[in-house]
Amino acid sequence: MAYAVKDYKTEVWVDWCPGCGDFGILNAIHQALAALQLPPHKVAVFSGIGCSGKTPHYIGTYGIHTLHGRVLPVATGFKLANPEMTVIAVGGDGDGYGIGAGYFLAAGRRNVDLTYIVYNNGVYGLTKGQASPTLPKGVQTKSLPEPNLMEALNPIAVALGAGYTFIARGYAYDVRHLRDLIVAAIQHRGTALIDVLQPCPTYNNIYTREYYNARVYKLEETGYDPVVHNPTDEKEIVEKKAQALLKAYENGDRIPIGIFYRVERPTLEDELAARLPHWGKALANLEPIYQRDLTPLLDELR
Amino acid sequence: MAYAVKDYKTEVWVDWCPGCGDFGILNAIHQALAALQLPPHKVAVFSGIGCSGKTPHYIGTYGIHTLHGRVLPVATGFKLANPEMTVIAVGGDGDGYGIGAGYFLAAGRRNVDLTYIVYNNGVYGLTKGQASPTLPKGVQTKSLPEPNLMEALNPIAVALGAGYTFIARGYAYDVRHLRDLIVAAIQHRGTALIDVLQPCPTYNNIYTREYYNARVYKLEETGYDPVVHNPTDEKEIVEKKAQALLKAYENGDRIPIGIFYRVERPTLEDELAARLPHWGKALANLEPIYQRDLTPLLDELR
Amino acid sequence: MPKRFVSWMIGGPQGSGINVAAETLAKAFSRGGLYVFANIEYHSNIMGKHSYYRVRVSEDPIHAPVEEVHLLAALDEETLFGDHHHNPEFPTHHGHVHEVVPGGGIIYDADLGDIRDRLKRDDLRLYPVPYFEMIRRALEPFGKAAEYRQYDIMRNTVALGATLAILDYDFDLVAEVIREQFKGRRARLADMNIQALRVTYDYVHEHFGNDFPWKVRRRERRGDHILIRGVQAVALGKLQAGLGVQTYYPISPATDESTYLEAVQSKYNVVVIQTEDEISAINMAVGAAHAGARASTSTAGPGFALMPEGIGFAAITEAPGLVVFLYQRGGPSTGLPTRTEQADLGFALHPAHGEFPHIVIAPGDVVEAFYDSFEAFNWADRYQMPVIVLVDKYLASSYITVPRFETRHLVIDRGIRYQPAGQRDGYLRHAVTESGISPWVVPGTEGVVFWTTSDEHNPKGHISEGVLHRMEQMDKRMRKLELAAREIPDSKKFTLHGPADAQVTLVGWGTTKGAILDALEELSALNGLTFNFLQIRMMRPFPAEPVGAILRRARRVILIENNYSGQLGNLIREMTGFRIPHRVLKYDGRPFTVNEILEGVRRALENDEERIVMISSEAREVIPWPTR
Amino acid sequence: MPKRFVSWMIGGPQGSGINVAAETLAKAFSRGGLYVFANIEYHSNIMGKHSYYRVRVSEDPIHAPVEEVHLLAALDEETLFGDHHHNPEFPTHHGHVHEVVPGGGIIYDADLGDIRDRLKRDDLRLYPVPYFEMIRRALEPFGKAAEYRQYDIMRNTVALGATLAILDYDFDLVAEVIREQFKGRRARLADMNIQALRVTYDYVHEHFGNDFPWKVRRRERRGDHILIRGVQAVALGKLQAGLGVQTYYPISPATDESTYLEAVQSKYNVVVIQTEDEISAINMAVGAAHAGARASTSTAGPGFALMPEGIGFAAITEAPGLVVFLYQRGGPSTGLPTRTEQADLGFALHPAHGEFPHIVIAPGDVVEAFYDSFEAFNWADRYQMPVIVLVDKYLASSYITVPRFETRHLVIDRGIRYQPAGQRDGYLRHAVTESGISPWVVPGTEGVVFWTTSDEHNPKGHISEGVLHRMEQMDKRMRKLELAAREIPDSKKFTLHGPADAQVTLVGWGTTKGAILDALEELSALNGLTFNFLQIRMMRPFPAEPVGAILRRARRVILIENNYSGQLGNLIREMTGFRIPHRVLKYDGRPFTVNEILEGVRRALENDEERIVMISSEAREVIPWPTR
Ligand SMILES: Cc1ncc(C[n+]2csc(CCOP(=O)(O)OP(=O)(O)O)c2C)c(N)n1
Ligand SMILES: Cc1ncc(C[n+]2csc(CCOP(=O)(O)OP(=O)(O)O)c2C)c(N)n1
Ligand code: SF4
Ligand code: SF4
Ligand SMILES: [Mg+2]
Ligand SMILES: [Mg+2]
Repeated sequence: MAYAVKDYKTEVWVDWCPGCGDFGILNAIHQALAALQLPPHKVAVFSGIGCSGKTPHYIGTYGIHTLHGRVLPVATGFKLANPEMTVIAVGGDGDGYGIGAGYFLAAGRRNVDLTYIVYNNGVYGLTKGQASPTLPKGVQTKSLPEPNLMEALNPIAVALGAGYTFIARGYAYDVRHLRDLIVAAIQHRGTALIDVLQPCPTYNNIYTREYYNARVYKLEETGYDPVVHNPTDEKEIVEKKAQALLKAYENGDRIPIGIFYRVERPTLEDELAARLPHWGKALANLEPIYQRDLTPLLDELR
Repeated sequence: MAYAVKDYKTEVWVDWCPGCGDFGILNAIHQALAALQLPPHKVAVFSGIGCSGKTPHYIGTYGIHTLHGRVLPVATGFKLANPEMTVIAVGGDGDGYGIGAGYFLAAGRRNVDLTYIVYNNGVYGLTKGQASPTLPKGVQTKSLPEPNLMEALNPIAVALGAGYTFIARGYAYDVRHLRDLIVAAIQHRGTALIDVLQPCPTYNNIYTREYYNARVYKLEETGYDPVVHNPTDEKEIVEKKAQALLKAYENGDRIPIGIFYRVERPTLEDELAARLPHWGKALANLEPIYQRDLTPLLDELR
Repeated sequence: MPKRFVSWMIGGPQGSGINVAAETLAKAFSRGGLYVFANIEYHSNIMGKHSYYRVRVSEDPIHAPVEEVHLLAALDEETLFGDHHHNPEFPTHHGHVHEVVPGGGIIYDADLGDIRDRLKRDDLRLYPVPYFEMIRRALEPFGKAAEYRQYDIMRNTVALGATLAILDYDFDLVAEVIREQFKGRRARLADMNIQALRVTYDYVHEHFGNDFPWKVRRRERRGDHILIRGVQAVALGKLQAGLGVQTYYPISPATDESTYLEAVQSKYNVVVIQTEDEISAINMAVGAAHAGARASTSTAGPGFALMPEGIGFAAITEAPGLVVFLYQRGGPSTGLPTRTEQADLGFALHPAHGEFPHIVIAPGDVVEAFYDSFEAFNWADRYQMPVIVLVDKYLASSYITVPRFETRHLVIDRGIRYQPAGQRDGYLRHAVTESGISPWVVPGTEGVVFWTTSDEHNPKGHISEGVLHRMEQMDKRMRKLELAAREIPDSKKFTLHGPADAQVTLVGWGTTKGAILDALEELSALNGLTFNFLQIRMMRPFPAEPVGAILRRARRVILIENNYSGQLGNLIREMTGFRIPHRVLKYDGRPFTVNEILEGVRRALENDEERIVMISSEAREVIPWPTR
Repeated sequence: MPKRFVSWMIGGPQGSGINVAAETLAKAFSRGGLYVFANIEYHSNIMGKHSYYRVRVSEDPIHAPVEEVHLLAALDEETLFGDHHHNPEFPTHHGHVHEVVPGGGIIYDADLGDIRDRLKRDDLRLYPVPYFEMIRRALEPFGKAAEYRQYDIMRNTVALGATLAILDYDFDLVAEVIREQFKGRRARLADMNIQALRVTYDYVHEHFGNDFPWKVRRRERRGDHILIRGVQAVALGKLQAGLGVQTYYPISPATDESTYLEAVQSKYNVVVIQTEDEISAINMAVGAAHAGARASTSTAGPGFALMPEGIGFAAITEAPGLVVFLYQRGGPSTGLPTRTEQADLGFALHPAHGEFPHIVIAPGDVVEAFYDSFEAFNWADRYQMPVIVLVDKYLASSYITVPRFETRHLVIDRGIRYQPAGQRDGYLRHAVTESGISPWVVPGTEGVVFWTTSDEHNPKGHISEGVLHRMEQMDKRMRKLELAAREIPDSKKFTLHGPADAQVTLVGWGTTKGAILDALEELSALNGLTFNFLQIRMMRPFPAEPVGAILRRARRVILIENNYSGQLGNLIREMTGFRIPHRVLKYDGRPFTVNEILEGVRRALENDEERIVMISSEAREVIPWPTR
């Protein structure tokens, strides 16, 4: 193996709270990159703002720590300009499903080849524990002065409506399982969403490690088949979506993790490649742009 | 009847193109207001920016024509401050599902008592026919230089994931049916979404009046039951959502209209009323705010 | 000697094809060896509301509209008499008849009947043309005469045919332009339209003779010329600069630029992406810039209002190669979406919270728009800071005849790039250097990785709140602005048009340039004084020293701006302490005409007025073009 | 005579409870009849990164921090020696030992062993305290001694106990404050903490005697006082003003204000809503304002960067009663989220595209924050324009002892309201009036409806692009700003502190006020000159005439700002033409200390430096407090 897990680490001190689920996610990313043997200079990790947002600093690839809620647009622009890079976007649930919800939806529609990992802890960690969009109504974590006023959004269900082609849920403390999900997501051609159940011991005393440990089970172990086998069959697509929806709302005593839905559809890159013969290398590969000849366009203006 | 349909009209010249589906929606709103006999000064109509955005100027109630994509926040703030008003928000599909997608999701989570009508024409009308988020991939309307690059978002499916408590689809040229949907939506306690299939003869030559006329059918005529009868039964909720999802993706030769899903859940106003004993009249009813006594708070700072 | 010109206007409801008619005519004039300036006023509406298009044509170069109309072509009644029947309570205008010069002509639909009484003036030549009858006749050869009512859109061609006859212009040139518009399967439409043109041309000749005092004749002109509008000039500049990714969210008046790029993207290998909103547009562009592409987004005020965060992000992460184009339109808020204004300068100068370097440049015409758009990307790469190019609706959509752009001397400079030393060689993305510039690298480069963040950071790009890292990075970023100030030549920053020692100095920026230039010559003749024009082009870094020096040396100074408060005047005072005593302002959403420049300057000089506000001729008497 | 004071600092990792310790001490001091100023520096991090808190206490009113530390309480090694082990490549600081005055003391964990060598100075009194042993002893009476390691959070109380012993302050007062913090079911925690306080207090007395030269003693003070920080002062001002709806999206340092309001919302009947982002927050507030409520949103730079569109919307639709609070923090972009800066003034003055009226005010301390927050809503109603209140992180989170706020004289003015004449009486929401004010109405009022839009409109609120409607509305809106300029008294706009004819005039705004005021007296004594301080509070409408007059009259003028470029200085030049020759600036994310004001002014006067940049004492030698 050319690259070991440590090659994907950095010397930066990790500033998460002890016991934070983010550690598990970080480990899973490190391991997934090693499993795939991706050269560090061919990977770029993007993040939003939040505790989760610090992730790129702890990964030894290109790391771009963007703005709160805007990680998907930035990562998308990067990928479209430099499509040979493997692009991973990460962020919090507030970042992705709250302030970034519009981009979360639009990314599903575009199906650019990138992996999006959401650290779903039910709270706004870095701003001290306000309710995030995934915290159910009526729940009062220790950081809330009053029970939460709003209904939770169901990320899996929304992703189905938005057109995501790979939709999964991981658990921060099943690192091996999460690693495998990340590997599958990176290998998937198209936008892959992994919503990760992430305990925040500091602010969320309801959805804890103990809570999840007692409930989480793996979809793949139940014979659940998330894959649309004939991607042009609209009927199969809809059936698989309905099946995934039912699973998405299973959140009582048993909580499924694993891949909920998966389909192969042309990516935005496929479409662009069909339109732009030299797209791909050319944009960031600075030289060809020196040779543009405007003559035909100027001629039209005569 | 105290109020006739004409009492809900204005003298402003309607500047939509001949044959535009917006006329049908406008008529349906006029008729619904008359059917409900709502005093004009007790109703406020909000809109985003777009052809659709001009609606409030043609309705004889309070009319607030806001910003592109922001109609739901503005309407929500208004309703929370002045809850005795009946609030209707309208806007385009670009407005609501594109730039406003984040607010579309969040409104589902809040469940404030208002009605949201989306004029779904598959294009950005006012800016000359670019693809909207509901235009399917590969489709090329006459205003597009190339086929559409992105997948369509399914508003009904997304609304299900976001937690909307009333989800319906109307058709601009079945005015009577649409009127009834609007009446039901206004009567519903909570946020009601009506996605309206709206032909744009100027830019969208694919999803035309003829197209819809040949395909549209009414859910209620097929014995479909959208209602969650026991709103505390999570299982029934999920089943009704899955059923609605299947219908939402039915968009080939037959396209359903009507109510897809409906459940009674406490509104945000209910929660606020429980917390704030004098909420309701007090906020906009200027006088009580003169009497606040800060003594106890200042005492705490000693 | 005042320039000779003919000014034509066509008016009609939106969707009635006045654009096509006007642009066809403009193109035919321009190809005929003449100079054209053509600009449109229209509503934020798809169909029905009143719009009008002016085409000014001359044998000499011209750069702006004038108020007088020699020949008015009305497609509807509203063009003549206003919108009282639409808007009885709050009418918005009274038509354009008053703008027609004495002895001028009006082409209108004979079906309107006798309009003489309603005109309230009897010095005009009237050309009633039975529009539908013309269409019916034109359709005869195609066997469509019975359906002539369905071809009401061809009324614009009828008006054009009448125009040609009255102005006595070259019929074949116009027919050629029409033929180019309808190609392939639509060629039959060309034939129909040319037939309508012909029928009307003949009808007008037959019924009204050939006595119109203003004629337009084709002629020979030296050198290659093009007829171009701002969105095209910007798009061409971007293409020449090597634009890799263009993101946009539709908005008037910026969309047309992206649409143009979209149409040629396959040929020029540019990714053009319609995003979900402007926040996405700016951030996607920043992402593309970090990836190594030259990236850009074009928008108008409401879209720019969503970009502050992204601009600050680009600045602190030192994204190379990001240029934002702001097409100003009538504000505030949604405001006047399809009208022009120069009211976003203050915002563009303070486009986000905190302090960071960025460049703001405002080209004054299509030529500068082309070259500045090109150069902006060089600056964005070299200084790794966002560049904002301020244009406006008026520039975006006005057509003008200019010499064909020279491109051979244009050099792409991608700035200082890092040469990797070896495997994971400890590259510092935000290395602290004397110039402030940290060499950049294209991601994917073997052996290199980097980090960057919107948080304050250390040279490696990792978050740091340490006092010294903060100071280092802040100072380093701001040093780049000083560097840019030193390196960018004055010629890009301002131009003093006219004699250096003139008695009166006009000061302006952006697209008032055309009207001011067209007025300059007249002004001297009329006022018996010498005039020059100080055009400020770069607002940040601002050329405070030379501009201050010019102004302090100047004898009388008059500011001209297409906004309410004189934003450039404020900036000049902030930067130089110099207070310009006269401000000629206009903020009704329409551009300055040459007449208004003449009048505003006159009032400043003769009446010593401080604040002179112009209101468009569509709402007042025409300021007569001066005769000497 | 220089003020006597004692300065204490506690440092430790985030999450270690330095806040509680410092605020407990501050409260106990303040209740003990003393004046307190206490401010914190912390990272954008939840646990682990270094933070420190200064508490300055005096018998005289004080308003800012000083650099000298008399007694340093270190909860960890990093507080003493910096973060080299965390950040070997790019360390951010070297600890706080150098800030301790000669003869000062250091409280630290005896478990660190002998630190004498590492201190590199031998003029300090060392107080090694075995932190965990203290905790263990404290837990004994509760039968928890064995689990003492789990109670590591109580180290802060240990440090506090040692502090009390060394400074010889009133034990019972502190115990009382602790007891108030843990009420009801948590009362047992109070007992444990008080026990830890006691054990350490006794331990220190026993081991180190009572020879510390700086002591703090309670005393009697006249009048009611409170210990308050900015977020509370703002929240109280809003409540008193009748705030109806507060929207917010969490962001440092603004969140605490909303959290405070949330906690009291039931009692005071305020709707506090956490929104999905700041775009929603501003627009919801605009909606609430149009509905008739007083509405507000509070945010910081990155959130404000999302609000331009909403602000322009409020302005063009003339929403009554909307006030936006901008808590400035270190920029640009995400920047330094938990640090302070005054760098958003330029943005707040040009907060969106186009031109529209708005008010910008920047209170200088908690007292002004309270009254300005109150008054802001009166202006927002009266002039129906957005009001922006500029505060900052430093004001937000610093505690200060001030006289209890007087509220009896505060009068709510909701502006000019419309009296409906009858059923659908043709109310014009945007009626054109001489003052510019169109009377407003609460929706729901019988017989009235209105329209309004972000597009330009006619008086009825329907879209109009007509030239005359545009001019009417634009002029009308801008007239309101002139009205506000006339009606708002100068006393709200600026204050000249000190003698009018002083030899040196310091100019500043916002929260530099405290440090400048504390410095004023010293300055005169040190420099042998008379000083005054021109505090600008209202930036729009700007009091150009009186400010210009004061400055032109002044003999030497020095600008002091907590930013890179001297934004107020730029504004003053734009508005008055006056260029302030010296700028004392600081932009490392930390507030000015009194020492820095003294030093900056000295350098301006003695060395005639133009640009004087201060860097916090945590990264350099301490500027010694002057002795005379
Ligand atoms: C525009 C903007 N608004 C607000 C903030 C403040 N902020 C920083 S992190 C954060 C929320 C973090 O929550 P989440 O995304 O769930 O991430 P977590 O910390 O839980 O990992 C917020 C609101 C910001 N940085 N930018
Ligand atoms: C922030 C912002 N961006 C862009 C625009 C320009 N704009 C006006 S209407 C519109 C789209 C309208 O499409 P849709 O919402 O579908 O409404 P329709 O016209 O189809 O009814 C756009 C992009 C704007 N007004 N504001
Ligand atoms: S606050 Fe929560 S999410 Fe953030 S680092 Fe701590 S435990 Fe993790
Ligand atoms: S463009 Fe389309 S949506 Fe807009 S008014 Fe015309 S037909 Fe209707
Ligand atoms: Mg979170
Ligand atoms: Mg639409």
